[in-house]
Order: sequence, then C-alpha cells, then structure tokens
Amino acid sequence: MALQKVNLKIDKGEFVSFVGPSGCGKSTLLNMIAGLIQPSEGSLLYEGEPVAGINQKVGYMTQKDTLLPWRTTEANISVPLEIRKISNAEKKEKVMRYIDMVNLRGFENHYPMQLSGGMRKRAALARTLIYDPDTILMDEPFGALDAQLKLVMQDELLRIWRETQKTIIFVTHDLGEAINLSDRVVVFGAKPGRIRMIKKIDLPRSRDVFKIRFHPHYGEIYEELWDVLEQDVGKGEVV
Amino acid sequence: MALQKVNLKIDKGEFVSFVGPSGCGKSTLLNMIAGLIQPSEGSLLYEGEPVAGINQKVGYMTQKDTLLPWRTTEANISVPLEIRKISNAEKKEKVMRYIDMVNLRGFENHYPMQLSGGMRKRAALARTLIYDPDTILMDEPFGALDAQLKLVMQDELLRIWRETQKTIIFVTHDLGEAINLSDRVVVFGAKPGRIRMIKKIDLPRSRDVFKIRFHPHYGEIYEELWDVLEQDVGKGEVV
Amino acid sequence: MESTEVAAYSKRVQITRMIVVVVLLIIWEVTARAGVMDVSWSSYPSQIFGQLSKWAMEGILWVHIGTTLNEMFWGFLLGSAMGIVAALINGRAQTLEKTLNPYILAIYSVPPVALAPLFILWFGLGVTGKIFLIASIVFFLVYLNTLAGVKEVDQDLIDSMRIMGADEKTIYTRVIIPNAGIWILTGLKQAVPKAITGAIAAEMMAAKSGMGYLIMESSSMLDIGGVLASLVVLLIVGLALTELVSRVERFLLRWKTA
Amino acid sequence: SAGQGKEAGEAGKVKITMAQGGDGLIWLASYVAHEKKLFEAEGLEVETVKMDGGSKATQAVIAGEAVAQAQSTIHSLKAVSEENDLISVAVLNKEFPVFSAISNEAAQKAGITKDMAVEEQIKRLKGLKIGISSPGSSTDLLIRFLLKKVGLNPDTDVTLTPFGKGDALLAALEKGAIDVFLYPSPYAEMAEAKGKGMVIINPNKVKELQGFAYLTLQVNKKFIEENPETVKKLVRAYAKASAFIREDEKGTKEIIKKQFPALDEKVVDLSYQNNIAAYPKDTEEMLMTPQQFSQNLEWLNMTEKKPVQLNQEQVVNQSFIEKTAK
Amino acid sequence: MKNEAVTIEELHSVQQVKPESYSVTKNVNRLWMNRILIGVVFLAFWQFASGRLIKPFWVSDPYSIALRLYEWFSTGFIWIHIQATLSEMLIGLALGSLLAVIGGLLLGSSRFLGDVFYPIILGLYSVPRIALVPLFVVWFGIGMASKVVLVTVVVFFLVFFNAFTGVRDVDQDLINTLRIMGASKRDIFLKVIIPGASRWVFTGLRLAVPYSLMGAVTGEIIVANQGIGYLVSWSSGMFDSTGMMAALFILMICGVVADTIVTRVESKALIWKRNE
Ligand SMILES: Nc1ncnc2c1ncn2[C@@H]1O[C@H](COP(=O)(O)OP(=O)(O)OP(=O)(O)O)[C@@H](O)[C@H]1O
Ligand SMILES: Nc1ncnc2c1ncn2[C@@H]1O[C@H](COP(=O)(O)OP(=O)(O)OP(=O)(O)O)[C@@H](O)[C@H]1O
Ligand SMILES: [Mg+2]
Ligand SMILES: [Mg+2]
Repeated sequence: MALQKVNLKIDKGEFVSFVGPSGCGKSTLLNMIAGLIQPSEGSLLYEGEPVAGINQKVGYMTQKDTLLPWRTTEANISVPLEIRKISNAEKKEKVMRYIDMVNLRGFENHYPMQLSGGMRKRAALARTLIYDPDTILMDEPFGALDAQLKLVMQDELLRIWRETQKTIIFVTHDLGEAINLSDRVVVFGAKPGRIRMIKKIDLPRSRDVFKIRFHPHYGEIYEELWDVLEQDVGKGEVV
Repeated sequence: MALQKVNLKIDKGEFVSFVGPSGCGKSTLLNMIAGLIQPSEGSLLYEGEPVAGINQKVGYMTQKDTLLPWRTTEANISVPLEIRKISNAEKKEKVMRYIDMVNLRGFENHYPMQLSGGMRKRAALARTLIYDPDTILMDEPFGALDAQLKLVMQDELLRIWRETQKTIIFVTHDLGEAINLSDRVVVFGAKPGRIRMIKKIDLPRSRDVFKIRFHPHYGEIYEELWDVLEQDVGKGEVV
Repeated sequence: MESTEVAAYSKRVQITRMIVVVVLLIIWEVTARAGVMDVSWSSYPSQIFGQLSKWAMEGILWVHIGTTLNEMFWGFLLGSAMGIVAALINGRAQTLEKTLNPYILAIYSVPPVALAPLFILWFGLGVTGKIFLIASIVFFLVYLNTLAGVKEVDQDLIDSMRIMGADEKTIYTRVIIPNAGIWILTGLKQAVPKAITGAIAAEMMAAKSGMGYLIMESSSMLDIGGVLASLVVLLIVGLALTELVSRVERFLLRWKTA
Repeated sequence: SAGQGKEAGEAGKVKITMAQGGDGLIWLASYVAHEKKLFEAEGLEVETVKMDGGSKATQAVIAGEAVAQAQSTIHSLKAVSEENDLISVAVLNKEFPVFSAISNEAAQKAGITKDMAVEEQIKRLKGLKIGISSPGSSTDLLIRFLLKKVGLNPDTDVTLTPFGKGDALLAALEKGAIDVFLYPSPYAEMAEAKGKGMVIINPNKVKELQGFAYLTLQVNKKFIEENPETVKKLVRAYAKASAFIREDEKGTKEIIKKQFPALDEKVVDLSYQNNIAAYPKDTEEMLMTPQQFSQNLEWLNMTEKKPVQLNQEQVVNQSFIEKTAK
Repeated sequence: MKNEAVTIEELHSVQQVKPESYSVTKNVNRLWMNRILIGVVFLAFWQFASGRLIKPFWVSDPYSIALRLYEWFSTGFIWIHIQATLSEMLIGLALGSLLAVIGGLLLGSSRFLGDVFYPIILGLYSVPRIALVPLFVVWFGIGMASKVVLVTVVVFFLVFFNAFTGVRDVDQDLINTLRIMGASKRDIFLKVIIPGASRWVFTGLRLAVPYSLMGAVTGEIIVANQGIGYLVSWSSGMFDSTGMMAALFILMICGVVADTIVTRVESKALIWKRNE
C-alpha cells in the first residue's frame, strides 16, 4: 500500500509541490491524477469529475525521460501537435516558439542521445507546454541538473506559470526548490505515504529564485518543513 | 579538450570536493587520477609517481552504478576480497561488518535490481571501503538520494573518513554538500574546464552536517563560491 | 581516438585478415597438391577459382545467381513483411500471442524441407514455391525478433503518448514500430543466411536453374570443385547482403550511435 | 502448371514440364531426346525440372505440376495404390539397370570376386554396410529382394542406409562409410574405374529379374485425358531416343560423356554395356506384358503390410504406342 | 468547487499490480481452454477437409495419424527413433554451444582478433550447410557423428554471434571498476565477462534449440537409418502421408518441450534480471 488516506484539494492556477522520502508514493499519486493507475479506495476528482482512464486534460513530465529516442528535439516537441493533426506550417512555427522558450535553439536536429540531461528535461518541458494542458504534473523535473542550471530552470518555469496561469503539481526532493516555487508544499511521511503537513508558502510573488532564499521568512519555513521531514529520515528506503 | 591547464595538489588525508557546471571535466579528472585515461599534456603524479595505467591505489565510486547486476549485495561487496584471495571465513565476517556500516543489514541477498537508488549507492560505498585504498574518488555519490538521506550519508562518510584517515576526492553538484564535507572546494569553470577557485573551508572539525549550515561563516562561504559558479551558469550545457 | 589512429587500426585489421585468408588458402592448395587430402572430395582453391572464372566467362554464373537472388528477394520481402505484421498484431494482443505461442513454436520446429510435397502441391515447381519456402523460413526469425521488440517497448513512452491524447494507431506508428526497429533489423540480419540456405534447399529439391541447381548438377557430375565454387559465390552474396542490411541498420538507427 | 500442353506461341510448339528424380543412365533416353532435339521434332518444348529423388518427382506429376516423368514402374504402382492418377504409357527400360559396387577392402574381407556367381556374391554380403538411395526406392527393394532370395534378412543381416543420390553413395564408399552401394549407372562403374572397388551383382543375371519392366514413361492421368495428342508425341520422341541408343553406339557415348564430363572412356564403355540391353529395340518392346506387370506388383507387395490390389488397366495405357512406327 | 483542479478524498491505493498476474489461475485456465479450442477446431477442419477438399494422399487425416501414433508408441517402435534424434540434437547442442561460447569469449574479448575473424566467420555462416551434408557424410560417416557435426555447426553460429556480441556489450565501466580494485585478467573474465555475456548466450541458445532439432532432422532426412527425420523421409518416399505427419507431430512436441525447458532454465539462471 503506497498511499494511506490522502485528502487534498488543489485550486486552479495553483503551484503545489510534493516532498517526502523516497518511495512514499509521490509518483504514485501523480500517476493516479494522470489516470495511469486507479485508486483502490477513496475518490480522486479532476475538475469535479472522477478520473476514469487516462486523463488527457493534464500534461505529465514523468520522473523518467520519455522523449522518443528516435526523434530529434524538434520532432519530439511536435508530437502533441501531430496527434492533434495541426497543419505543418502552423506546427513548425509553434514548435520553434517553444524551442526558443526553453532555450534549445541550435539543438533542433539533435537526437535525445546527443543532448545533456538538462537539455532533455527542457525538451520534455517544451513538449508538455506545447500540448497546452490545463494542469501540468512534474515529477522531479530538475533533479539531474547542476545547482546553477536548476535555478535558471526554476526561474523560467515560474515565468511560464505566470504567463500561462496553469495549475502545476511539482514533485521534488529539494526542499529549497519546493519553497522557491510553490504556493503550498505538501509533505508526505514515510511509507505507507500519508500527508504529514500542508504548508502555505507566504513568500511574496513574483519571486526571484536567485534571491528568495535571503528573504527573512525563508529560513523559518525551511526549518519548519525540515523538522517534519526529518521524522522520516531513513524510513523511506525500503524496496 | 575537456580540461585546460589544471594545477592542483592534494595532501594525504585531505577531503577535497570538486564542483562546477555539467560537462566541465570533473569526471574526466577523476578518470585520469584513476589512470583510466591519460592526460594529453602535463603531468599527473600520485604519491610522487606519474600515473601510468590503472591506478590500483585508489578506490573509485563512479558516477554510474557499477555494481555487478548478477551478484547480490553481499557478493558485490566481497568482490575486492575475492580479488585479493581472502579466505572465506574472514571474508564473510568482514563483509558483514561493512554491510552494517552502510546500514544494509537485511538486504544481503538482494540483487541490485531489487535495491533502491540510495541502497545501491551505499552498497557501492561499502565495496569501495572494504577494498581499503589510500585514496577514495567519489563522483556524485549522493546525487540520487533524497535530501534527508543525503545528510545521513554525509554524516556517515565523515565518520568513516575520520576513522580511517583516507584521502577523499569528492565530486558534487550540491554546493552545500561540498561545504559540509570538505577541507577545500575546487570550483571548475565551464568548458574547457579550468580551475576558477580553490576555497579553503575553514569551518571547525568535526562537523555535524545537520547543523553546520547554521554556522556564522557558512553563508559567507556559500555566497563566495556561488558567485564564482554563477559566472558559468548555462555555459556548461554543451554536449 | 584520433581518426588517423582509427584508420591505421582498421588497415592493420584488414591486412591481417587478408593474410589469414591467404595463408589458409595456400595451406589448402599445397596439402591438396601434395596429396595429403583427397582432391576428388575436397578440391583446391585454384581449381575452384578456375571453375568460377569459367562460369563467369560462359555467363552461366550470372544466370544462376540472378535466379537465386530473385527468389531470395521476393521470399525475403514476403517473409519479413508477414513476420513483422504478425508480430505487430500479436505483440500488442497479449492473450492472442500467448494462446498461439505453442502452435507457432511447434510449426517453427518443422524443417520446411520435410514439407516439400505440400509446397510442390500448393505452389508448384516454379519460382513461387521457392519464394514461399524462403518466406516461411524468414518469417519465423523476423516474427520472433519483432515480437521481442514489440513486447520490449517502454510502457512509459506509451503512457506519455496516451496522456497527450494519442490513439492506438498513433501509438503504433510513433512508438511501437520505431522502437521495434532494432529488433526487426536483428531479425533481418539473421534471416539473410537462412534465406540463402532456404533458396538453395528449395532449388536442390526441384529446379532448372539457380545456385542450388548448380550445386546439385556439379555434385551429381562428381564435380566437387563446382560445388565449392558455388558455395564461394554464396559466401560472397551472403556477406554483401549482410553488409547491406547493416548499412540500412546504421542509417535507421543513427539516433542510437549519433 | 496451368496452360501446360496448350498450343504455345508462334512456333506452334507445345510446352510441357517433365520431372526427373536425379541423374543417371536410366534417364539416358531423356538426355538423348534433348540432345538430339527429338522433342522439338515432335513439336514439343520440354522443360525438365530436376527433383531431389524419385518420390518427389512422382509427387510433382501427381500434383499436375509436371506432366510426365521417366520413373521406375514400382513408384507409379505405389502412388496409384494410394488412389492417384498416374498412368504408365510406355516401357523405357526392360531390364533392371541398377548396379552394385563393393569397396576393395570389403570385397577382400568378404571374399567376393567379380566372376563369382551372383547368388554367391549376395550371400557374402552378410554383415556389410550397404548404401541405398532412399527407403522404398528401387535400390532398397532390389537389395531386399536379393537378400531374401538367398535366405538373408535385410533388416538384421546387413545395415541398409539411405544416401539420396549416387554421388553421395560413391563418396561414402570411397571414404569407407559403407561397403557396398546400389544405384543406377554410372556410379558403380565410377567406383571401379577409380580403383576404389568393383561392380558386382549384375541384376540381369538373376532369373527373376530378366525382362523386368523397370522404367516407364508416366503421365498425369488428367493430362492424358485432355491432351492425348501431346502424349502420343512424347511417346514417339522416347521411342526414337531408345532406337538411337540401340543403333548409334558412338553417338550415345558422346551424349553420356557430355552429361557426365567427369567420366573417363572406360567408365563410359562399361556403363554403356551395362545399360544397352535395357533399351527397347522397337515400339513392340515398349509395351508392357501382363507378366511384367505382375512382376512389378509382386515387387511392390514385397514390403507392403497390406498387399496392393491393382489390375493393369488401372495403371497402364498402351494406346499411345504406335506399333507400326518401326 | 468550480475553482478546484484536483480533489483528493480519503485516497487509498494498493501496490501496483501487474495486470497479467491478476487472478492468475483463472487466466491460465482460460488460456488453455483457448489453446485447446484452437487445436480442436483445426483438427476438426482437417478431418473434414481430408477426402473432401484435399486428397488424403497429401495430408492424411488426424484420425489416421492418431492411430499411427498409437501404434508406434504401443509397439515401442518409435522410441529408438526419438532417442536417436534427441541424442544427436543434445550432443550437437552441447558441443556447438561450448565451442561457440569459447570462441565468442575469445574473439569478443580481444578487439583485434575479433575484428579480424568476425567477418570471416560471418561469411562462413552464409554458406548453406545443406549443400555440405554429403561432404559431412564423407568426412564423418553415416552414423550419429555426421548429424552431430551438422547440429554442432548450426548451433555454433547462432550462439557464437550472441556470445561475441555479449562480450562486446559488457559494460566497460564494470571492467574498469574491477581493474582499479586490482583484478587480474582472469578475475575480470570470470566475474564480469562471463556473467555479463550470459544473457546474450541464452538468447542465442533459445534460437539454437529449434534449429538444432531441425539440423538433426535435416541430416536424417538426407542420410540415416534411424531418427525422426528418417521416418519423415521414409514415409515420404513411400507416399505415406500419415506416417510423415505423425513423425512431424512428434517433432513438434519435441520442439515445444525443448523450448519450454530452455525458458525455465533461463529464468532460473538469470534471476538477477527479474526485479521483484
Ligand atoms: N511498478 C511498480 N511495481 C511495484 N511496486 C511499485 C512500482 N512502482 C512503485 N512501487 C512502489 O510503490 C511505492 C511508491 O512508489 P513511488 O514511485 O510513488 O515513490 P516516490 O515517492 O515517487 O519515490 P521517489 O522519490 O523515489 O521517486 C514504493 O514503495 C514502490 O516500491
Ligand atoms: N566518452 C566520451 N566521449 C566523448 N566525449 C566525452 C566522453 N566523456 C566525456 N566527454 C566530454 O568531456 C567533457 C567533460 O565531461 P565530464 O564527464 O568530465 O564532465 P563532468 O564535469 O563530470 O560533468 P557532469 O557534472 O555532468 O558529470 C564533456 O564535454 C563531455 O562531453
Ligand atoms: Mg517518484
Ligand atoms: Mg561527471
């Protein structure tokens, strides 16, 4: 049993992060929201409707890389448009816009193999965004990036969120990242996962991720969340 | 060319961390120290001798997982002892001691596939330690772990380092981790990699990794290193 | 690492390979001539080469190679197309695949040669029968490999496509088929030599031309040199075709090595 | 197969396919007919498909994929007994042209000599390894018949192994894998000429085998019904070929040499001598006598668990032989 | 309510269960029922068609085949043939895979030797062995040996290429790690290369098993006086389609059983590949 009696409401346009020990069921919860697996008990509503089958209203950047390895960056980003049968001209133009947005200009014709971990994450982000879903699920999207690049990407993500007004559910292991980005942080306990705390992050918007950690409240919030998390240290590491 | 004119001396028993943007040549440098690749110019001495061929005096925990997938945890950890033809009884006893040290009791008979990312890292660590080399090279050993577990592992590593007096060269993307652990932090610039800064971390030993970030100097050191790193943000991301 | 080094290495490899082959041929020639080996049942290189050039000059060789290549081409095309299609269907329909599996395995263990009379009855003595026999051999290799490829597909890729609203057809064309590509090519590569064997077996069973016919003719005329000369031709054909498939593979899989 | 036998094209030639179950001098008439353009003379364009063994060739004719074959009579009887449509229209070999070779070593060990009585030769085969073409073939039946005749058990007193074709048998004999083999000429003669063995057991010296209608021209029954004229032409071509073999020794030997370039003069002579008498002198000899028929049937039933009941009319149609052709 | 994107109430989840393993027994029963159904329908159609749509001369009919099989087994006549074929197959399989594994390991672990010899072996692979069966007979006699050699050669190629690729595919990082620990060549060979290549070797074996059976039978069809292949060619030569089909049926059973065994052994040997 990966999850135990979880209650949570997420508003439209909200940015919510999930943190918690490894194996506590964060990815499982995202999978349920995406409709990839069904909860065995309790209810999960999306915009008031129970999720039955694949939920095509959400975009999902999974923890694992799911770019198609045999397609170039450009061709990968255009997949959602192909599925919608968008005309070629429009497609080309739109894909280019998103390639610019995630700073991949110059790498349009590279295959995933030829991209670094960070670039792949950015391509996957562009693919999720171009699909233009109401809600975006992101499972440790910046885990593989180095510290500096991570901040750059967080900055970009906040900009995009501001501009597009999407709902974002974001899973991370990095407490700082969760605080930088979120309206609320949901802390899960060790397995079987249950919610230990839901913390509203009352730092001002819009935030500068490069500076926000110097905000007077930042340390407090970090401490508070950390204390909750620490209770489960080590407990999560069960196969 | 991944590295450009690097000059660096590391003392016996020192704990040195390498940080720098992705692709700047940190792993390349470790590979050279291990003798897996030869520098095309300049010299690399280990204990005063040029490194020619595989350097068997070091232990190397590579960035990638190199546990043998067809061996259980126990059998993996005992590989270095098998190579040295240690008697079975002694082997068994020693392996169990190291399994305890890295907290893997109960998982002796699991195959790597059945372990979580963190457990695999711990098994690899045990294998490196049991081999008992003078110098340990570690390439992002805790990158895959969640925030809390990371601290636990750092704590353990420091304990082991204290007890065994080994030289440790440690690569990480996490600036905080580098500061927590090291005597000196070496900051590499974007490709072609060169050393931007070598920072002595004058925080008191022995450190408590769970508390050290509240030390009055910590913030300063972080800032200073961060400013140097920031110059290269984004530049490193070239394939 | 450096390209000159690579070039020097591959040159060294090629020269060594040549030396090995030449030395073996010389040993063969010398022992045959010295009477160590019974020439009438093993021939020797110069005789084989002489036979080859004679056939080439007379033009017989080209006719027979042409026949065999033609059969192989169509048999290969038919067999691999059927193998791929069947595997694509079966690979996604788990119950169907599991149900049929023992039957397919059973048929797989029957040597096509044993079914010669039925092939004659249904497809005649002409080219058709040979094409079908080759196809039936190629079919299994391609089917089994493609099936492995289809089953190997990363479910996460499929899920991610489905969340984006892809229908089953899109998933097939965009994910499953490209993913099975490497396996299909492995199957095709294994099938090349089998297709040659199939063509030869079919032509030895009943033929009026083709390399298999040439082998049978030579053999009943007690001309071992002729048999071996035909085999040399097939060896070259096999190498050339394998190289061709490898080239196609390298082109299609450039995303892997790039 | 469709359209076979129909008038084809400008030359007005009729195109037909014949099956041939291997190579050897029992098909000498076919070689001659091709070489001497006897088919063309009849307005036939004959394409020969070589098959891997007589039973496959027979199956091809039954399936209608080939219209005719020159094949051992026993094969046609066996096939017809399975309710199939194969008709013998002419006798092509009226003797038993299957010869045996024994390796020198085996001959010495068994004490077999060339001028020993045939029955004595057979008796001394006991304990030897004998190569045949395939189970149920005429080589198989022949050796079984001969062994039984002298009171030996073919299943226990010797080891019979099938090798498919003559070249494989010859190779096996030379390499000592077998001691004796039986096959239509020229393979036994080859063994002798190469100095590896000698030809023994001339079947035509065995009383029961004299005048044995060994080889017939067999045609698909449906084809006969639809193309009686073509069949007549085919028979006529074979009649001419047979006559040529009897009359033109030099010409025949040349054709043998052309067909088997590896044979030297000696083997050609020997093979010709061994086979010449099997070829009908005239069309009269191409008719199958009731006695020949029952001889064949007896042979077939020698190995059958359930004896085959057939009468000659079911299997043989002699109406295409023009008795006055000579 | 309107403003809510996601609402989660009292959510529970059991650990993910793979769909196939759900109510295993029920599915297995269904599977076998379907299989048997297909078999029965096929046999029924065959029985019906024989004599109506196609002459029994060509395909016989299931009833007669069953009778023949019964006769063969009840008299014990068949065992000697099954035994002959299986022993040729097994000995050839063992010899062929042993040679192939040795060759594949040797050529795979030496880059230079591998690069030199690989294309030569590839070339030999495309020589149709069926043309060489008579020569095999000349060289190795008519007994079991020639068939064993044939099977050995067939198996060799299939397994060789896999063993070779397997060795080449072994993760260089694993090798380096052990070298840094001071491992000798032998250590690396025993601890890394051999276990690493085993997955590929098994794939090769799985392909080779049906081919080894086919190789033995093909050899017997051409030269033998024992074995299932001999029964096939004997029946075929006697126009006995019942006997031929019965022999082929036995062959099919052998093929399915052999594959099942390899699959079982493989899943035991490669236990580390399966994650729980
Ligand atoms: N495919 C699967 N088969 C069986 N168990 C699974 C599977 N996927 C996940 N689990 C189990 O479900 C539980 C929750 O896993 P989940 O992936 O949701 O954790 P997580 O919180 O996302 O962890 P991480 O931070 O490591 O990504 C774990 O105990 C895990 O072992
Ligand atoms: N096998 C290789 N072939 C070619 N280039 C390589 C190879 N390995 C590394 N490089 C290149 O060498 C440079 C240095 O790589 P290295 O792995 O040392 O970086 P790093 O600092 O360890 O990066 P990261 O933090 O991502 O691990 C990079 O530009 C990389 O592209
Ligand atoms: Mg997860
Ligand atoms: Mg690195």
